[in-house]
Amino acid sequence: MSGAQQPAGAALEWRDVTIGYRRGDGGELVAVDGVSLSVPRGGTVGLAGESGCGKSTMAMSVLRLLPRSARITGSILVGGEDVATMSWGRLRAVRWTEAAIVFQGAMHSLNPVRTVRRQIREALELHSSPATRTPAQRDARVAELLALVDLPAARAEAYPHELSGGQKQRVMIAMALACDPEVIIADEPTTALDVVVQAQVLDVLSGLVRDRGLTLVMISHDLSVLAAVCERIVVMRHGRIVEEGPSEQILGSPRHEHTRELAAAFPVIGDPGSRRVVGRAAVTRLRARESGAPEEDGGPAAGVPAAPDGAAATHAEDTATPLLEVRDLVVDFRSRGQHVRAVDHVSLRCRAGEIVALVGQSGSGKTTLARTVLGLQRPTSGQVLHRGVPLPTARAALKAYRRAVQFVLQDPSASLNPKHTVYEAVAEGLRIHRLPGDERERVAAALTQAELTPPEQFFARIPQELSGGQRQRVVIAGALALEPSFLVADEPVASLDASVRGEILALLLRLQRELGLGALVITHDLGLAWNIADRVVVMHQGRLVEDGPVEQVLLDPQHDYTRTLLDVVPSRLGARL
Amino acid sequence: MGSAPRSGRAAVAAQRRARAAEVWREFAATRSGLVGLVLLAAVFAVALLAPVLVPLETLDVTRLTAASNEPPSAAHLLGTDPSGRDVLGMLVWGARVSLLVGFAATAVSMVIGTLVGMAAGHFTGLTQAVIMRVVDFFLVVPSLVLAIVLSSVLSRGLWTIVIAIGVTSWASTARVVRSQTLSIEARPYIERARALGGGDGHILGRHVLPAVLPLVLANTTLTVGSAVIAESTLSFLGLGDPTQFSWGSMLKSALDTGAATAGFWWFVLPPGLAIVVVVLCFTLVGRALESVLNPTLRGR
Amino acid sequence: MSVTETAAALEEERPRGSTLPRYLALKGGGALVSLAMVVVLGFFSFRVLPGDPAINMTRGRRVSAEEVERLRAEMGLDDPLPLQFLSYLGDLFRGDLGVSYVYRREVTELIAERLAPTLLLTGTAALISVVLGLWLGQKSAWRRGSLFDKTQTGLALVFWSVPTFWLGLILLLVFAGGLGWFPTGGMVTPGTDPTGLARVLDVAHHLVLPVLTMVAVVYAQYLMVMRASVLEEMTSDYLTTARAKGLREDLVRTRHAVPNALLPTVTLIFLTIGGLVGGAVTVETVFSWPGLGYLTFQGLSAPDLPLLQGTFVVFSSIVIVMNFVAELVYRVLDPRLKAS
Amino acid sequence: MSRTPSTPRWRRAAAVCVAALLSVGTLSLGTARPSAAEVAGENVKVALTSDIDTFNPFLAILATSTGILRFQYEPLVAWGTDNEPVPGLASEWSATPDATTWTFTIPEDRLWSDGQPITAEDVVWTFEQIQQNEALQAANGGLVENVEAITAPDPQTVEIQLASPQASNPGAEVPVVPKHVWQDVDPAEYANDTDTVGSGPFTIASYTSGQSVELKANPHFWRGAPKVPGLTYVVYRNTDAAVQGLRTGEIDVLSGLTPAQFQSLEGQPGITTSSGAGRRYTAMAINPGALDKDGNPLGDGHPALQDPVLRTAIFTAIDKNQLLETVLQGLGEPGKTEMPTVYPMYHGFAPGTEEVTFDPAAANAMLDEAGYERGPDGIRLDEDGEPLRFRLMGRNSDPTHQQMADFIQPWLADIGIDVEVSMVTPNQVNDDSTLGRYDLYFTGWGIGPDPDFQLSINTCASRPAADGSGATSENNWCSPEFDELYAAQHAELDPQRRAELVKEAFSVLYEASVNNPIWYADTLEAYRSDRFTGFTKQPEETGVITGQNGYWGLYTAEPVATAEGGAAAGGEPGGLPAGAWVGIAAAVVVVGALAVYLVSRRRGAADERE
Repeated sequence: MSGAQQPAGAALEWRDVTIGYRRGDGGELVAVDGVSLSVPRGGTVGLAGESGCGKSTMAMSVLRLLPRSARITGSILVGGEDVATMSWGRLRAVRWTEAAIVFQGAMHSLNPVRTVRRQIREALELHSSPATRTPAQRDARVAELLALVDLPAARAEAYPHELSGGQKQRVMIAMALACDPEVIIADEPTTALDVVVQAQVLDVLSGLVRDRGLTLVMISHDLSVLAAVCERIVVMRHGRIVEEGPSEQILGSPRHEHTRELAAAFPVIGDPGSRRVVGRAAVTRLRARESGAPEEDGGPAAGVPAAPDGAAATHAEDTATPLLEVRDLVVDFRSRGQHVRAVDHVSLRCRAGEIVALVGQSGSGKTTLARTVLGLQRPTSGQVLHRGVPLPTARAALKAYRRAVQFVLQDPSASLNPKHTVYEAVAEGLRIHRLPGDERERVAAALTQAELTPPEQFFARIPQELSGGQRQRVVIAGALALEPSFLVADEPVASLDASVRGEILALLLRLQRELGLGALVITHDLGLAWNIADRVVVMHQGRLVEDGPVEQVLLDPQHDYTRTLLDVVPSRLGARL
Repeated sequence: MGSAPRSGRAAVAAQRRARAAEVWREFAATRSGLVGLVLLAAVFAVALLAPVLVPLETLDVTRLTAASNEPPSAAHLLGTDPSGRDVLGMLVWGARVSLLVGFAATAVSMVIGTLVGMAAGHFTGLTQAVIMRVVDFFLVVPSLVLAIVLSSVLSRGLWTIVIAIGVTSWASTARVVRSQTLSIEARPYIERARALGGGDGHILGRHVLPAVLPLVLANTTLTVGSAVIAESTLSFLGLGDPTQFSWGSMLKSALDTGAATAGFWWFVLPPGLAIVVVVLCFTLVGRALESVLNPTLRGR
Repeated sequence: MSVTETAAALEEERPRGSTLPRYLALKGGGALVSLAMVVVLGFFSFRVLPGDPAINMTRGRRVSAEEVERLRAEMGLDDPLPLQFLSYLGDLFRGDLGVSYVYRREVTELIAERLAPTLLLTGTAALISVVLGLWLGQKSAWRRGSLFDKTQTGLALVFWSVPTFWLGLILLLVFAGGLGWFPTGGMVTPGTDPTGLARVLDVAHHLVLPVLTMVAVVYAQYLMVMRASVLEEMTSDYLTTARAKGLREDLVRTRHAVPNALLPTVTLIFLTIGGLVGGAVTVETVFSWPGLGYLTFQGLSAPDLPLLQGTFVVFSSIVIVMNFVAELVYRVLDPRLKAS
Repeated sequence: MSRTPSTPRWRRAAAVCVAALLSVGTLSLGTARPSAAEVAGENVKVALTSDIDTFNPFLAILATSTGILRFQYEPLVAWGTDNEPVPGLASEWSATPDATTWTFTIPEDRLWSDGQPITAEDVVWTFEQIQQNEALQAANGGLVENVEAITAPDPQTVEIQLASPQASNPGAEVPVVPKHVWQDVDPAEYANDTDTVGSGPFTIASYTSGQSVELKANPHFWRGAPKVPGLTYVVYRNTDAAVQGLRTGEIDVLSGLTPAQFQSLEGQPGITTSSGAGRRYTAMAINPGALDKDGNPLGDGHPALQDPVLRTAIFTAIDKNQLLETVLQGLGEPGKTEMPTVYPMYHGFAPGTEEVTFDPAAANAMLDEAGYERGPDGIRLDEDGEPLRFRLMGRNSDPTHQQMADFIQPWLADIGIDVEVSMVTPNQVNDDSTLGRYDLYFTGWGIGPDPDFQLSINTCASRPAADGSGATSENNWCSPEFDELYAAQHAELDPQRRAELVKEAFSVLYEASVNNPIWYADTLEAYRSDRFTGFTKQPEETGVITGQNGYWGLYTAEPVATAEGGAAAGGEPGGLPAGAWVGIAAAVVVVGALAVYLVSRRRGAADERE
């Protein structure tokens, strides 16, 4: 941070930059609005914000990689030189040697039909230095780069599809380092990755920054991820910077309301203040903390009042037969002639009115388990019981069961037919089950329960006219219209922006409280479990490895795997590094 | 979305109208598509009004006054054919038959293609394997050769041509519909519909078919064009129905009577150009529709 | 297949990687099933015909009733249908496609004579139209909205809308008749028997107009498919990566966008072979090119059913085999399909 | 956007293609068509626009093949330029007065093209092969049917014993093959298309299926070797292309022109057109109630058509002259009996025959009188109250059929008869007409110089079996009166008397109103008179050059010695068409430009990158 104070020494600087995109109708969409930001040499800065806040546009503007429709004013300086005035030749020379980008979604950022070696070597050939004159030297450099990101040299011969997601992201990092750039810009480098893999990639990245004194600009919607790697965090909203400061301060005592919303989405596990406190309540709590007011006094100011440990307590242990029970369930898949056991002798009970969080990495079999519970997937062996009765196998007989147990999917934009209006989407279940009574009233009631009021205003809307949170509410309303006794929610907030996430979780909690609606919530996010669940079930490679009340499992994990999961929660990463 | 519609169904209807208006607006913004549509509308109007515009009696060879192969003149804007009939009048009547064959064949093709394509995308296992083999077969077999076989096997006539073209051209539609069906069925809202308790019929009828239809519509316009060409090709090969005026049979008769070498361009060019223009219009409209209805194809 | 249909089909999923034997078995099996269907269709569609093949065989010739009877027995026409089918299969395996009604010769022999000219014509046309179509397609996509793009897609669509035979006829009238640049028909100048280079040049001279006709009508689909495919790839993230690395724009296109865009195009190219081969029927007829298509047309006039059945089976088999080859080529081209 | 041109790889590929195309294109200018100077040694190139089945003379039945074989094999007796019998292999011949034994003399100067003498042995062998081997009867079996025995008393004499008296010369038409070549091969399988041995002016040197046939002059031809080195038949699938070929000089002789093509070639420099009286009649036939050979009804003809009055009324309603003028542009003769005008001896009606002439009013009157009342829709009803609604069948391979139908439909509507037209394949016409599955159909036969065969197919004995097999009948019609006349002419040796009997027989057929010839179409031909001359027509004044009952047309062809026409031979393409077609090319460009304009769409630029 030594040179941080002199602007001249800044590795990267945006000076009053405004970037707009021409729209088809002649108007302009302003993505970045008068931003000034300076990143000192060796500095690590995190750029946070929700989707559409302009953070990726900022990243792309550094190497003039924006589409032609983009109009830039202000100046962007890389190593003190304005990229806007560079000639094409100069710009090409600057690209990758002065600044390199680790792109979002390595899956698509690597050319699928070229080997890793050729892709890395291409950068070396374009910007050849004395050390990489000959092909042999270049190959040696490729091996060296792969070693830097903990990949064996032999992986150079691999095609992207032969690599796992984490490996690909590491290849991207190796490629970014190829020409020893001053600045590395990492645009959501871990977004699509599994939590454990995310931790590995962040490890590699922060290790490199530390060892090689790189200047890093990292972009993420996840404050805790940024905090794990960066010294400072800049929070953006609607193209403007709303807050800037050291990571601990941004995460711990945010000043701006928006930062609070972001921060509230990533609770600290073990912090009793965030236990079953979500949405507005959580934001209020953070505001209170920042202003020094007592935390308990979050109050029912706005949104959902917390119901600390209420639900768990009212539902006494094993009062009757569990609402849902899974007995020794096995699900096998056949793919390319190979058998894969997705669910491996799992037994699970969910009581009425109880929220159970099913936690695990991607590929742990948790989604398959959910689908089997819903009768969408036929088990290889074992049983699913509803109120003690085994699930029928015949489709017609399943219909009644499906009414009782409803499904909320991960991506609300995809789980609504884009052509159906809100009314049709909610009424779909009613029509399938031919429920008696006035359809319109039922639809209105369900929408009201899902807090879409007044319901009439939403009837004619189609999903693309709704925000992400509203869409998820429509999905929930569609489920509620059938008056189910239980919900299975698969990553219900994973694809939502942080500020919306809390509201949906709050809705689930309210439904539990007011309707006694239990839920099996599937998630990779332990923080979410801490937020809302009564009980946590940890799944690993198709098996349940731990099962118990939230506090017990998360604060005193018994199984190694649970501990690993807890270790890689981003909010703890920073502490670990 | 100004005022709250009175009922759910009204809301739905209003939404449909709004969406149709939206599609129309986007379509109208595509210049090529619009020009194609206008031209097609003109051709349709002419075809429909043929009995009024050109009374059939004026094409009765026994009541003609014009000589054979007269060059264009004020009385006969496009001259006369070897029997002395007005070429323009024949062209007008030809539009009827050519478009009829085009649309009828396309209807056959679309119905088969849509049903087979949806079935191939929806069902799994053996059913799908069998359907896909059939689709692959029809996709791969040279359709003109198959159409030749069919039309030489079946008795001559307009409907034979329709069937021959329809039966040989559905496979690509089926393929497109299948791929769309697969992509629709992979979407979570299908999973949601299943979780809500919907069966095959519900999913195919409420979700897949409406999603597939726009594509089928766009495809239809493209296939009509191909069918018009196919009709002329079959006519050229002597598999057409010479008792009907179609652009194909006009060309065939022009070639048979040697109009091309004799320099009677007014009998050789107009039917061919009519085919080119109409097919081009269908293609332009189809492409425009496709890019409007299927945003993933936009810009193609 | 229409231009945009093919473009839409680009989205079709590809099979994931599998081992070579399994892949071969899968694709080969599929091709065999298609071949079997051709064979069955070839048999039954020509059996439902009205009319007695024995009468057809002897049409216009002087034969006694006994001769017809004998012929009928020889052709197995009095046998039950399944038995007829079996003997048809047996004959097919021996390469016996029956005897032409008109030419009184083995259909196999007739087809064998005409196969090479057709392969020469369609092969040349396919090669040129693919190269031309792909090249113009990627260029159009890259310069989307430019005058070049508009001109090229516009021209391609116009040609695509022209009936092949009509275009062929006009080209013939203009370039062979009117301007006299090219011969009016055939494959070699009759009455001459050039050898070596002279022969090659003579055939090439005759080849120009038929090939031009075929290319004009079919290149559009390759152009449109390639254009669509490149446009699809143009928004790909790896192109941004390539640009960020400092690659020149034309290298971004040729090294990254085009190879990727080519992959889905390859399958479609081979799928269109059927159409191309079908086009041979009309082009060969217009230009009197002594190929299979011309033979088909000759078979049509009577119609000569064994001949038609034979050309149908051979045409279809060629296309099916080409498609099988395409699948193998695709596998070689796309690393994602190789055994993992 | 980068201005850098495309990469070398793409460019190279394109360049190669363009270069290939260009080189071929420029090459075309280099390989000039043969100039007049070389013509002396050149074959006459004849366009071949229809199919060849085989060159085996025992099997060949398609007109093109038999036409070419006429150059190769002389029969014993040939047809002269006026379709009279002239010496072929035989220099003279005679028949016994009862017309049962015919004797032919083969002079010693007759040689095969390989120099071997032609002897009576060859003739006997050929005839016996046909008689003994059923497979060899396909083409000429009928010609030897009446031959009881054929002997060669000495190498120069052939004697033919007939089973029954026969006026037509039994030595005509049968191609005689060289025994020394054919005895070593299986005659039923022999392709006979490479370096063949023959007796006529030309022999087949080679045949490339679908491309060309080469004939070379026979130096040993007894009338003297031809003045051209040979003939080259060039396959054209498309007559328009063939016409272009004639214009550019790629071919020298072209037959089978359409009236429009013919007229467009008239007066072209270097080209002479010839409209020769055809050997073919074209007629409309009416199903008179077809019967099989046992007299049982055959097929599904409309019963009302069994009434001769109705049939006559139908023919009365058809204006042959109008059809001839419009469809054939007047290039033909209106039809009378089945014998066309080229055979003046047999052409025309017998005295007293009542000719049906176009008169719709009379036709209506006939029908009114016969009691065919008009129904409410104007269509007359037969005695069962069924409307007179007939099918009219034609060949889809012959464009004139549809053109005629376009006229006949309204004409018959005028007399209250409804017609439904269908154009089907030639084979189906054959099948349906043989089996009596028609009401009206277009028919037509090419007629040889001897009328015997054409009469024979109208005899009662010629009717087919119930399944359509057996003999060929023209109309499934049967009349004892006709059969008697047929028998009488068959044995009548006096040509004049025979001609009268023949005319009488055809007139009987005509008056039965089952088959009414509409026209005898001219054969329209054109040739490059700047390169070849001396084509002898058959008949000499009004006849045809190709498709003769002989070899005169091309046999007598000789090159134009002087170079006068040479320059023009390069193919003056002819004013109007060339200009027109180049204009068309321009029009295409205009359409293209229009489309380009249309395709220019909105610029979707949101994601366009630098």
